[in-house]
Amino acid sequence: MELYLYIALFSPLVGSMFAALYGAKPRTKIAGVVPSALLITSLIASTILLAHILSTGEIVHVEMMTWMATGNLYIPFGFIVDQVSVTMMMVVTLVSSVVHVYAIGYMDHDKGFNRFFSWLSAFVFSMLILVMSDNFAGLFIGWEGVGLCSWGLIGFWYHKESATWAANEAFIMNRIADLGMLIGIFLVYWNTGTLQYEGAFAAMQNLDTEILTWMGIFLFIGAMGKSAQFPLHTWLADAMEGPTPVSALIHAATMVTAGVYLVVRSNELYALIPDVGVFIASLGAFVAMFAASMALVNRDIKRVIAYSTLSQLGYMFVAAGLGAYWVALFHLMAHAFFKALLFLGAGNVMHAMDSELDPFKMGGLGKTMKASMVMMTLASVALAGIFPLAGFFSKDIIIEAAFVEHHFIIYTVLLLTAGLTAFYSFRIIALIFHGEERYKLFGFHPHEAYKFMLVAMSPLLILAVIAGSLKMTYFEMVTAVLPATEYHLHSVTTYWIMTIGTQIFVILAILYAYKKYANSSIKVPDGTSKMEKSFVYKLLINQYYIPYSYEQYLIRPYRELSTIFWKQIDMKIVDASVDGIAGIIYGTGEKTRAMQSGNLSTMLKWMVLGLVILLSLAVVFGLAARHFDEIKVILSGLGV
Amino acid sequence: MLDHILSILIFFPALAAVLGFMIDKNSIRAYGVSVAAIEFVLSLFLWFSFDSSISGMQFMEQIPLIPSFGINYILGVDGISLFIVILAAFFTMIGIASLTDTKNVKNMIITLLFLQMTMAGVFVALDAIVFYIFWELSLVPMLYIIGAWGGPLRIYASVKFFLYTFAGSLVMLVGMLFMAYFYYQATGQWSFAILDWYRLILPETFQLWLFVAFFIGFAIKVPMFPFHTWLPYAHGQAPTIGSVILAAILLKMGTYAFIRFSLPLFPDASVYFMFPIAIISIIMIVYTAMIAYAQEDVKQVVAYSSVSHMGVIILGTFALNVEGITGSIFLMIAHGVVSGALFLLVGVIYERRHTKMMSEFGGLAHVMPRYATIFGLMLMASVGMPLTINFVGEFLSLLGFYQQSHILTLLAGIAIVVGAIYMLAAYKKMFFGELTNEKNKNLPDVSKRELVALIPLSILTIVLGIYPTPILKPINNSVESIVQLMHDKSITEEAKTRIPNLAASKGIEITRTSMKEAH
Amino acid sequence: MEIGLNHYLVLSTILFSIGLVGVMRRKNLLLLFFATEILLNSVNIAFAAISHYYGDLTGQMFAFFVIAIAASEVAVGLGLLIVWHKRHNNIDLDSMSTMKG
Amino acid sequence: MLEPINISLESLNLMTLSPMLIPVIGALLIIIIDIIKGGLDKTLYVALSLLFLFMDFNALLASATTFAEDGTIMGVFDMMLIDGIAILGQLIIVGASMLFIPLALTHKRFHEFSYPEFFALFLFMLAGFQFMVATDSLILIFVGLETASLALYTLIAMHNRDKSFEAAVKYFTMGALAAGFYSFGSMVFYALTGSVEINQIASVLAANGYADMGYVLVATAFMLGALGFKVSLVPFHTWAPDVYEGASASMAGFMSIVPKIAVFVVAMRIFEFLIHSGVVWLEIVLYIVVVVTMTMANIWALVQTDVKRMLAYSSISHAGFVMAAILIGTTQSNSALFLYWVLFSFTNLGAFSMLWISRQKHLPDHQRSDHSYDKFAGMIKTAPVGAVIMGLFMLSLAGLPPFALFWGKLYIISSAVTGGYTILALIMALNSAIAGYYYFKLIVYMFMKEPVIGTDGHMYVSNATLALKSIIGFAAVGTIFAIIVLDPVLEFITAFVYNSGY
Repeated sequence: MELYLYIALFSPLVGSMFAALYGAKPRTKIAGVVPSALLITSLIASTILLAHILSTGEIVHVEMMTWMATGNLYIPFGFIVDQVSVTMMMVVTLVSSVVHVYAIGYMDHDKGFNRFFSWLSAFVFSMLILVMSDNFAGLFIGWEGVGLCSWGLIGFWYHKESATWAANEAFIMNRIADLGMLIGIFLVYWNTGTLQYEGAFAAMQNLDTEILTWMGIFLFIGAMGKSAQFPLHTWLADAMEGPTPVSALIHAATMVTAGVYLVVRSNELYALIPDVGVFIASLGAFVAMFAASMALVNRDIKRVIAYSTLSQLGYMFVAAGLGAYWVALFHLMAHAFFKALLFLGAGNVMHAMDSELDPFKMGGLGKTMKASMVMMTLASVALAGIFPLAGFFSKDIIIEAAFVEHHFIIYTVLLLTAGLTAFYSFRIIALIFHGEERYKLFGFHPHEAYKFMLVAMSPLLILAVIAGSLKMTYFEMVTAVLPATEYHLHSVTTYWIMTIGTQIFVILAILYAYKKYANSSIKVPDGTSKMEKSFVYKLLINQYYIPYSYEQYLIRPYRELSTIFWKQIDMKIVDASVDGIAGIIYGTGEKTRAMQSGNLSTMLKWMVLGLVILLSLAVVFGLAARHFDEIKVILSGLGV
Repeated sequence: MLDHILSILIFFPALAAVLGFMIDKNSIRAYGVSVAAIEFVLSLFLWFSFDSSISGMQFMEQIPLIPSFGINYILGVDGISLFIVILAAFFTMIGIASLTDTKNVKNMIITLLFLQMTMAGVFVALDAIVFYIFWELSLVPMLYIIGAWGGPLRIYASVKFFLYTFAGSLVMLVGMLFMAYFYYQATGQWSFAILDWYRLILPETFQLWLFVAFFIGFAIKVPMFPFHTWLPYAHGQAPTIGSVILAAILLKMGTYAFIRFSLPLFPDASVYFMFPIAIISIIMIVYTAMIAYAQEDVKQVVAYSSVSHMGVIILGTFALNVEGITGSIFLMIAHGVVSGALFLLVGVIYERRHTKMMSEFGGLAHVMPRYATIFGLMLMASVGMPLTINFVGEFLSLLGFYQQSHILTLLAGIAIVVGAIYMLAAYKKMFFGELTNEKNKNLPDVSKRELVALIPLSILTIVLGIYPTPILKPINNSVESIVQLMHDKSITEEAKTRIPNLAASKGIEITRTSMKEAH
Repeated sequence: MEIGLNHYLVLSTILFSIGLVGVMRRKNLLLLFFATEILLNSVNIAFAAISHYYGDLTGQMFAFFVIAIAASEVAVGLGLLIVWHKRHNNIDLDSMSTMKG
Repeated sequence: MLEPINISLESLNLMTLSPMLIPVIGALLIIIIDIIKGGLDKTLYVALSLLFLFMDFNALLASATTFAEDGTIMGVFDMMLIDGIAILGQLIIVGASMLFIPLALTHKRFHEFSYPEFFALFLFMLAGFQFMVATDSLILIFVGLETASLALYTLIAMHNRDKSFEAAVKYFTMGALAAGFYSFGSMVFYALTGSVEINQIASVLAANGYADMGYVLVATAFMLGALGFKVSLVPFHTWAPDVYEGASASMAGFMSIVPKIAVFVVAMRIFEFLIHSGVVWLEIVLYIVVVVTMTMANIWALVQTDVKRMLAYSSISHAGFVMAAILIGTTQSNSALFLYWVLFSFTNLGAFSMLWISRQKHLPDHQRSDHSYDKFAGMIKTAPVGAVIMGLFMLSLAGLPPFALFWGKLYIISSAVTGGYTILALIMALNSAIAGYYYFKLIVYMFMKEPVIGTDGHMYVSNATLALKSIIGFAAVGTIFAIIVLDPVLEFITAFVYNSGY
């Protein structure tokens, strides 16, 4: 099995390097095909591993080589494939294979084609490191690696100011979180003496709660960064500057879920500190609502989907926080499928509309792009959590879980959010595919994407539809390592009432969305309508003024302070004082050199003066010596 | 051969430099490269014949200079110094190899060879006075390099660099004389041999004073805030090769000296001053990083960034535990490689455009993709991306200091954020965006000669980031012995608790090589 | 009244001080040399007196040597003075201040 | 009826005179030769003087061996005192002179060397200095001092330029004043103790327990004034820069070494016993004087525009540096003094000789003074070897290891540390840092500036001959490789200083 593990892990790396060879050369198909092929190999290998685990249930654990070893610290490159990581591997390899193939078509005309695939495969490799590593340090490698790749991919079109800005923003915000994570790792090391998961978690069992709490908090700060939880969420929406496949792979399916994975992975830690868990859950619930609200009004397809991702991550954190780790992981998986699908669909649309993102300028695309419409609609249905698609099984359990755990506020929030989700997803569906064909006004000539792109998307489609049915098998498998918490309501009736209630609520939301946006009266908003003037709309469209305030109250002061430090303090105080000392010495020379007037009698006067000084000193001292006793008396009188 | 390999390492370049005077101007470059290459091979040979299981000094040599005054020519190398020596040889080699057409290149190469001698000498000297000799001598070639090949402000910069360091080290000299005097009082005979001094246990008050005296000398060299202002001038004015050597090796003399002198000689004082120094290094890290962010000249960005990294090194050193010190030593090497490479890269663009102003650039990634890639790699290394050489050092340094203070480490950890900020900003200004400036429209990408220097550095950056063990292991052994020595020597309670006792925990017996065993 | 040692010493001190003042005040090289002569001779008086007081000859010996040296000084000094006068037609101290700083 | 005085010739121990007599004989011989046949070439006289100096040196070595065997020798009615420091002093004096004399063999013709009197006077001067150090009788010190000084004034004047006359007059006049100080000082000592022999003065004062301290201090003050003038301590230093500038470079180099060591020996004799018998005043005053001398001289040297004048101030500061050794007054410090001076003589003589060989008869108009800094601009391009050697001397003067003077500084500062003068040690160290600036100023000019238009390398060696070059080479080698011979020298010096009780 080790062999398959290595194949799964390293074939993306090989692919990335292969594409890198063509980095500076004009684009060639091969630079895209080979990495995709290698990724599919990796997918197959992962599948074999999955099968192995499903059948035997035994964990594959290898230690490749030592990385760092000094003092008591020992960090190997160790990889573990257990029920949790294999799930992630499946998700990652599957989605990224799809995205790779898709991207061959999508990036067809981009001159950075080769570079793109190099980065993309590199990302997959880092992501696999992240999920497969058997210690926190290895996790951190992947953690930073995916950050790096996302930097490279968000800023892929580096000639665009907005893209590079978004890339740096994403990187730096993640860095802030990573600091927290680093501290968490230090805490783990100095308290448990190791960074290996097994050893560390074993040792945690008998540590006192305060330390554990700190560990939990700091590690979670790291998770907040990657999973773009409030207040570190702004980068995710801006990250949509990257090519759409990137958004699909990194900013929907895989990287952003790393935070959830971290919490799930360290469930044994969080199990010991339920208070932190509750905090995580509440934050998750808040983000779910918060993000959904911003998605309601946004006029950029990708941003809307991004916000929905954000809110779904909120759901996952709720689950993880409440200790329903397997649920969180399950939703992570399901979400990966339908959200990636959604993004790729959006990609098709953009392709068709020459990268136009405003749904109000589209409409009625359903006629020309049937396949895309079907896919996106199904994905949205899944996202909305309608029976029997994936979302229903993964999302509704979370809501139930909140109910069962008696966190009713969270429950309510999640319920409302489910409604909002349904609304905004179908808002864009309606705006894009139904109603008047507004794009004609703007002279677009939409066309369906290449066949093979659609084919490539199909696995996701299938999974988005059927993933729910895998729930029980999945439960069986994953609870081997995760706490098996069943969420069954006490009475069957309440269960049915709740479920059906939720369904109806959601469906109503969908219908409302259609009624509002699918009709022919929709115009391209010009800022005149009453709604757009309303405070709430302004608040939402400006994302609660959070990016603005960051710019205003963090970035600008930092820039100004730096300049002050340089121009004022470093130059005018620190350096000036050094030169000042030198200046004083030199100046003394300039002033006193006049003493050497060159006039003989002055010189003689100096000599005599010197003698006189010496003599007077002598006299004073002589007298002092002679009248030593009297002086002592006087001094003592003076109290010296 | 092996008995005198260190002397050969020191004096071979000097001899070669003297002979260099009679080499013809056109063939001097080949001469310089071959000499440096031989030197590098020698240093590698040193590494291969180095027994990394021994924690003490190896290849020791001793020749009496002024026995009546306890000054002897004692050399030796251990895990701590070994790799810096190799690094010095390496950088001299690629420095000369990548030397672009400078005016009277002959003097330059001869100067560089002399510099190589002093650098080798500083790191293998085991007698305080011999150490001091090379320490001071190293200033002269650098003074000449900056002053003769530098920019418009070169004379101001070079003299400032020289006098500042010179003044500092004179204070250090007084400290050394005191140390020798105390040794004389204790044993009745003069000795400047560091290994003898190691055996000397001083009362705390003496330690404090001497620590300060040494500190002034080292801190100016490092340079530590607020003694750092000579560095931007020196880097700003120096020619590329000067900056490379200065950043890669000369700055390391200070940090190395901290580990060689301050810690083992004054364990209690080190503990006493741990927190003040930690705070200074945090100021270095954050404050200079912010200054770097404000710069308009890319070379200044790199210059200030190395002050910032030096902060991390100092922090790791004063973690006073194996993890931290090992990390800081590794970071010395890492920072040597990375900052050296960055200065080379800045030199590349300066060669083409004769300006270092970032406002002049922008969108360079369009015309110079290879250059952009290598620069990006080094940038990521410099911000401490895992699997690059820098990360190992920074991680271990911070990890080490975390044992001493949580909150200070948290503050110091800001390094990874602010570092990313200025580096990415600089990279964005230089390489991203549309290609606006006409002058940049058809810049040639990196040439063969430049790649000769850059490729090995890039490989080093990655390989040592993935597999640092061959370097970490020898360092670790020597550091363990030093830490144990500090623990045994320390007299105050706090020091005993702060400095881990390895003998208890891991049963490490320190093997202290003494003069006698040397022959 | 009886003239004692102290009177001589006081006299010599006074003369010495006069000499010092002369050295400082004189602008004419020749007179300056006179002042230095006064200095030396004031010391001679003291030496003679003291050696009489102690009744040993060392002091007088010293005095003789001082006289001899004073003489040779005058020789050298006047030599220099003459050369200077030949070149500049003056023996004014203020004229000789080309070197300064 | 007078008693016939009978004194056995052995008791006079006339051999003690031999080192001083040799140069006197030499001088007389030179004069006689000139009387017999005038207008002979200077080379003859140079050779002759060198010959006599060699003999002198051998005689010194002989007396050194005798001292090493059976300690201090008194002679000639106990006037002469041949002890360790006397021998060391003379060795330095004669050795330095041997390096100095060949500097007369210049390429250009100079006025002074055409007179045989020059060499005669030179030898007389040496004899004077030797007498000065080889006695502890205030009288003989006075005689020796004045003999030497008068000769020196004349030698300076013989350079025969306006500036040199001015220098001579200034030096002479102030010298006369100093002589006055000296005689008055010794008069007071005589009045206090009835003796003019230093060791007797010491014992008498010790016997009555420094009853009237006031007068001792007065005497000491005068002595300090007189000797301070000779070794140019602030504020008695004012002659030094002008005289150095006025005199020929070679003479300046000579003056910066020989007269000072002679006076240092005397100062050691007079002040050590005072300090050790607890005259705190002297300690304080010396401390102040030393610090002021070091620091102020350095500061003034910073602002000089002429290299020679800068070197003048720098040697003032060096003198202050060495005076500190007398203040500290341990065996280590006293031997450090001699060690320092040996190394200093090499370096400084070399530096001045470099100026000497670059001496032009007529100044080009862009050049303000004989040896202004800008004269040396870009020397590395026009005369690389010269530049390197000059730079070498500057490094050594700045106290950069491993060049000669570093070891001197090291040992003196170490003695300060050992003697418990911590602050003094620090001040000395920092002063070396300040001094670094002006030495490196010259290096900056030589190595980093562009040469002035129309200057070619020849200017820097216009005055050079083989002799001068070899002297400089000798100095350079001595400066670089001092470390090799350091250990025996140090042991030799320490032994001699220790055995003569300092």
